[in-house]
Amino acid sequence: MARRAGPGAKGRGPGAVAGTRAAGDRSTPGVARGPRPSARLSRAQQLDLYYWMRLTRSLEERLVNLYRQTKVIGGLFRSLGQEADAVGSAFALERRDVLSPLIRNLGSMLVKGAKPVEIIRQYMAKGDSPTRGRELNIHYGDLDRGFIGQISHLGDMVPVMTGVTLSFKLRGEARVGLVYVGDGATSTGSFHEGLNFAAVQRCPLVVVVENNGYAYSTPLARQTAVTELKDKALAYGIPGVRADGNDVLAVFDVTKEAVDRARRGEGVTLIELMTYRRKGHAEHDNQSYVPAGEIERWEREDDPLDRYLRVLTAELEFDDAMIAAIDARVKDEIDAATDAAEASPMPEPTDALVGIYAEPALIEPLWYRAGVRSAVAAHERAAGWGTFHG
Amino acid sequence: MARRAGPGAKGRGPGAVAGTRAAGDRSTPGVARGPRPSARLSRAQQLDLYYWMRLTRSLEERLVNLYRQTKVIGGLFRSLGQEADAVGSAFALERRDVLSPLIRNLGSMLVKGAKPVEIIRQYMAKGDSPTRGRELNIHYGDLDRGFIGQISHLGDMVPVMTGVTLSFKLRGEARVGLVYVGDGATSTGSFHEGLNFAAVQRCPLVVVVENNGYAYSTPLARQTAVTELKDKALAYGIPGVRADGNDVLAVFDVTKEAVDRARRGEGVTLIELMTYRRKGHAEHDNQSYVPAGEIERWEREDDPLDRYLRVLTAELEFDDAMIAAIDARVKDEIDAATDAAEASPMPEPTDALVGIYAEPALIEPLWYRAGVRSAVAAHERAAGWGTFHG
Amino acid sequence: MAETTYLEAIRQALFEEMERDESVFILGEDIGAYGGAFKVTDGLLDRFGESRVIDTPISEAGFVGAAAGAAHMGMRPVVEMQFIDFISCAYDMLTNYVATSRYRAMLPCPIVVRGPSGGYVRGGPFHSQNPEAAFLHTPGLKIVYPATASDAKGLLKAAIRDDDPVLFFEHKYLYRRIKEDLPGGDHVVPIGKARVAREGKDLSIITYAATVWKALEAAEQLEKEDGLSVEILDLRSLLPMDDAAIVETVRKTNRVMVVHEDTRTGGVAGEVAARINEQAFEWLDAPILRVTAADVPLPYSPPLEDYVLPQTTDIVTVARKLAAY
Amino acid sequence: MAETTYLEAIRQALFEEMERDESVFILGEDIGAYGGAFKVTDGLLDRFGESRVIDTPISEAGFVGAAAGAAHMGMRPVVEMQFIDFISCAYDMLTNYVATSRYRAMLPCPIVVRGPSGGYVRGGPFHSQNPEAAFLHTPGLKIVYPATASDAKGLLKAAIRDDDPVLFFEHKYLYRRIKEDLPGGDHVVPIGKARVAREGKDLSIITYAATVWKALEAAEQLEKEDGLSVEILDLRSLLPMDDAAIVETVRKTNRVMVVHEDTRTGGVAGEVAARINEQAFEWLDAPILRVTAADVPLPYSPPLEDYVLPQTTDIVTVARKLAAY
Ligand SMILES: Cc1ncc(C[n+]2csc(CCOP(=O)(O)OP(=O)(O)O)c2C)c(N)n1
Ligand SMILES: Cc1ncc(C[n+]2csc(CCOP(=O)(O)OP(=O)(O)O)c2C)c(N)n1
Ligand SMILES: [Mg+2]
Ligand SMILES: [Mg+2]
Repeated sequence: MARRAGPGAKGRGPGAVAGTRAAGDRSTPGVARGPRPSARLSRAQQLDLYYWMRLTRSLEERLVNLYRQTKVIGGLFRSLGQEADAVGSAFALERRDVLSPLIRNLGSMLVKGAKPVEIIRQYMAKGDSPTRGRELNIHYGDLDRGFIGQISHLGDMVPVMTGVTLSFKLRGEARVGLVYVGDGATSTGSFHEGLNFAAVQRCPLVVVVENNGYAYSTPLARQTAVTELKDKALAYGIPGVRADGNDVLAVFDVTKEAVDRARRGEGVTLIELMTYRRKGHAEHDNQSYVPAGEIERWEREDDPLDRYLRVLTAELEFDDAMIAAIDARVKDEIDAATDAAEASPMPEPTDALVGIYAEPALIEPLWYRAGVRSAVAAHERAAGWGTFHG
Repeated sequence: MARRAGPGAKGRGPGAVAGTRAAGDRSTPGVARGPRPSARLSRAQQLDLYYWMRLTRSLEERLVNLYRQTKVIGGLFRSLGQEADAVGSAFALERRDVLSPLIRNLGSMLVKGAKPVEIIRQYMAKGDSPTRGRELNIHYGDLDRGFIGQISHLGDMVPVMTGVTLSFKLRGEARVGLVYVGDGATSTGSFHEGLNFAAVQRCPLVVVVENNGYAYSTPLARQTAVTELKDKALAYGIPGVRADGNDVLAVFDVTKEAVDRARRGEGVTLIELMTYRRKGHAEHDNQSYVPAGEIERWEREDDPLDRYLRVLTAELEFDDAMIAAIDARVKDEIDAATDAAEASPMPEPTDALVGIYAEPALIEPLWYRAGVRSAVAAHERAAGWGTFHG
Repeated sequence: MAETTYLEAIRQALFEEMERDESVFILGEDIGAYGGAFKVTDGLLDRFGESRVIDTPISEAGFVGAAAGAAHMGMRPVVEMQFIDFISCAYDMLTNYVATSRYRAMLPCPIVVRGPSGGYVRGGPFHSQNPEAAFLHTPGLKIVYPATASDAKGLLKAAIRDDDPVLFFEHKYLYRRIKEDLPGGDHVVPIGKARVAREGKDLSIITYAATVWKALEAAEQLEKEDGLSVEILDLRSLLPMDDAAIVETVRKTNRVMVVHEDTRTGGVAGEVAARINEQAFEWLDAPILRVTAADVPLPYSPPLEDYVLPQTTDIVTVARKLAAY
Repeated sequence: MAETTYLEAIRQALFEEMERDESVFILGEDIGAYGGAFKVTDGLLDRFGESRVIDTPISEAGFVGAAAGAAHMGMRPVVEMQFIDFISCAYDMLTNYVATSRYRAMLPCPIVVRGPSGGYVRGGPFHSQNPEAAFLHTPGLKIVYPATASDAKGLLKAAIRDDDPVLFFEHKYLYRRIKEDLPGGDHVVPIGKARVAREGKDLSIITYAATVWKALEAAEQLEKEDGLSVEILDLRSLLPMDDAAIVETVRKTNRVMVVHEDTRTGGVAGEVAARINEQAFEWLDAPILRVTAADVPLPYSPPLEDYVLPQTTDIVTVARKLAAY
């Protein structure tokens, strides 16, 4: 099956990376040769990839509306332009596999079974959100569906996923783990310690480094002196590969090969996915630090949905009606999810004291807190309400 | 000038590394070509190298005696077989440069001006030791002489030396920093964070990884999946080079080139020095985990003093009397140092409360501590006294 | 003079100290072109350039360690934590390396580590922390946590000039919510001295940071509704702690409440209670009571956060009990 | 039955729990062939093999995080810190990830982190630490610190079976210095219960770990020389803390001293003092007094270490003051 890289450009520009590329002869990628895994996708699966990307984008757009209506509490984080990276990689996992998403992996979570209503409830801090209002945005997990929620401290999920996959290895289970890391988070000690330990133990772990050019406002060159993050693999004795993160099929291919390798017991692979963060770090960030025209160029020339749509229609010969049907389904689902989330109650205040330890509960309510309900009711809303810059 | 690698052997055996070797074509060592720096050493300097190595070894042997007499308090750490690595690298620095030693860098400290009497006082916990009895063994520093004392937490000196050398860069001083790291300590988050930051900032820093085969009892293969630690450099966009750590001239050469490079403003170099820890982690460690014959082989075939002695006599044509004179001088110095240290007083107990903050002192003596002198005097000596396993 | 916010006061202190002493430089994530997550360092890059305003990789232990190394060499680094919650990543470096440096090695380590702290802002468990108790236990560090714009400026200037490492916690809820006329000139507030935020005689509230304002609100209400005269002591410095001021207020009112936003167990209030016990036990007419957050990670949703954090009504309730004791 | 050392009691607990439950595995530095720096895991590799006795790279945050991940998947990892001083390198992972896991994500994280702690052994500032106060402040963790061989075994077994993360501090001074006949059978000591180490009626010493033995020595002396009857409460569990037992001893003797080896400011004694204040103020006939280490990093040289750490004579001195109050 033919596949195209994004329109050519140089340096940080769009499409700098064409398809996948091995880390050079010093590291043995161990990636199986032969037909690309994506060539074996069914037509239904080919459409699924589009569905997940569209759902990701539209759901975030809905969240923007809710944010503007101040119904989202706290910051709003977008993955605009990175949907292919999240969706294509998660799509390479099996149901029993486990992934740990980052703030820009809404798409990965959806593929893994997260529901739009859960996401909206999380953002609205509702009492029936997956974390019962305790954690924000997409910080949640569900082991049954195979995803573990991150904490804010960057890098920490790498050791955790090392342990998850170590347990697979110790118990002889043919399961794989996948952990996402931003370009910025590769600088953390946790990334280093976790990856090194996983490599020594040959854990069935895939580490996806999402190189979207920035860590908040900090460009890659101020984050690290390497130019290709896949080269970080060389310090751990594992293969490092790089792929075009805005080409969903290329992402699927490179991830699937690494997942298969892990499942075969051959250990850790580091994948660098080249993409671009078209929105700011969070909704409040005005991106003043971005060179003029850069965002527009990526939008115009290297949007992952546009690119995949072209593949679907021009190469795979899906017709417009099939695409339109998906778009409509996505809209309906998000509408329903929004309605359900808006109707959800806020948490009961005293639920805050439940579940810090296993039963029996060890936390006693504060003794002077008889009148707390009214205290909460009367509490003035902070001026920064809804505009917290997280 | 001719120089020989240790007698050939394979794998972890002695002499696996012949001279220096660049990290492969992926990293550009940036090492200046031309005559080796050691070719420019004066005859006095050639003898100095021997003096420092001999002083290191003999001083440690004296400490072993004192340890057996239970005059050393706490553990005793040896650098037997690693003297060339410590001495040769420190010898490449200038006076105004700063290094941060590890527990096996007694030789580096001596080159930088540490005095045997200070070392013995430290080990004996004397009140006039450089840390006034506060810190143990060779954990001390002196900025005037250009060395900074480590703390026990491995890896932490890398960020600290990043900051030291960052200050050189910010102030435009042509000074260089050198930090030692064990093979085991490369696994720490601090190593990663410090090195990455130094590389981005192009700090004038040389990182010497002493690969002595073990971290305590843990062999390299359980520490990291890379086989050559110089490859860790590839994750930081800096040159990584490897050299025979038991060849003092090779060590000097590779370090000098990296130091010159740093001084020219070309940034960080990582040097892997291949050596071998012939004694246990500390004196109490019986090395039961070491394969039979390994230690003896290194001792027989690849002792850094023996090797350099052969160079001095066979190639550089120093006569035996000149060597014997140095040996005698070393013995005299150590005897005098021992006498002075033994005569030193233990610290005054209340000195423990001085100097936690700058003046004025903020720590009040414990109010009930009137009778403390007698408390100290009467204090039973713990059974483990002198056998503390650090 | 125009009123200055708490945030702007901090910015001014940085600016003035960098003007005054060229060994002062700042480092942290996104503090340069972006001006920091909360814009505390806005404009500093333009004024002082890239070598004194350094954007770091995401590596808190790395850049705190680097600050320490630079400080040894005579520099005066000021480190920004993007949120103070991330100071935990530098815990080892701060407690083992930085704090012990002078004592074990006679090596001064004058760094300042500062950053946005505290809750009441719907930040969730990892953008709302109050880390003071974690470091209170570390001899060699100093800790300040100002409640007013004037103290924020004056204490930061003192921290930068201090010859020892100072943790400087800024309450992000206060950043833009409070403002005042700042004293002119070289306004430096000495570290180690508490401040009487309100005079009173019936009972004392010992507190610091954002809860100073909750205490002030409660005091107003208690005065109006109960005729109670409440004294409020704003500690400002937690390490060293101003024992003399604590003892003085206890002797004056004989009834004490310690209020802090941080969780209860192992928090600063325990230390205050122990000190009062040791130094003014005979002057106590009632037990020392603590009003604090409940012992859970701070949850995100407003009803939960409001429930967990100490509120003005809690202070009022406890003050009434204390007065009636 | 032969007497068992504190160290051997810990080894037995590990051995028995690994026999009982195959999801229990251990990881840490040099714990395999070498058997650990103090030989606590000696023989476990031979019995349980490399997949259940895992030598780790030097990366405390890495392997604590890995333990957490494995725990999520149903394993029961026990992490050894070579010295507990290095737990500071995993501070972020423990306080932010591990401790909050159940609360924020309903994800159990049953790990045990254990290691040699404490001073009196000429270990210097980085091989003598008592890290309990640094974690007391973290809801979601449990903390135990046994003083006897029997408690060491029983509490470690309880910790491994606990569904929440437990920090298990072992006092290295006690490793080979104390021994006793251990109870037979499946000896489990519940977490959260203090132990009366000595009954008395004139005053109470609340303490834990190595200073339990100093307190016992002092009590003997006070009985002999002063005719004082001293009660000693060994907390054993610091989080949760046994308030009921604390209140009971205060009500009985009305005079309390809190003794710990750790430094004073921000230490556990402050928390105990605050709790007594809140729950038994009326029963106090004297101020609660603290006997602790002085607020400095623990120095290495014997006269210095002896001066900084609490000694039996200090306890005697303070007990006399308290009795005479
Ligand atoms: C340890 C730590 N330090 C700082 C932060 C604050 N922070 C949140 S996101 C971010 C930038 C992350 O950049 P990157 O890893 O590239 O991920 P991206 O947002 O680009 O996907 C920073 C610095 C954090 N969350 N954790
Ligand atoms: C952060 C940290 N973890 C654990 C230790 C305990 N420890 C002291 S030395 C050592 C082994 C060090 O090995 P390596 O880095 O190879 O240095 P070498 O002793 O071989 O020179 C260990 C694990 C420590 N000092 N610091
Ligand atoms: Mg990024
Ligand atoms: Mg080694």
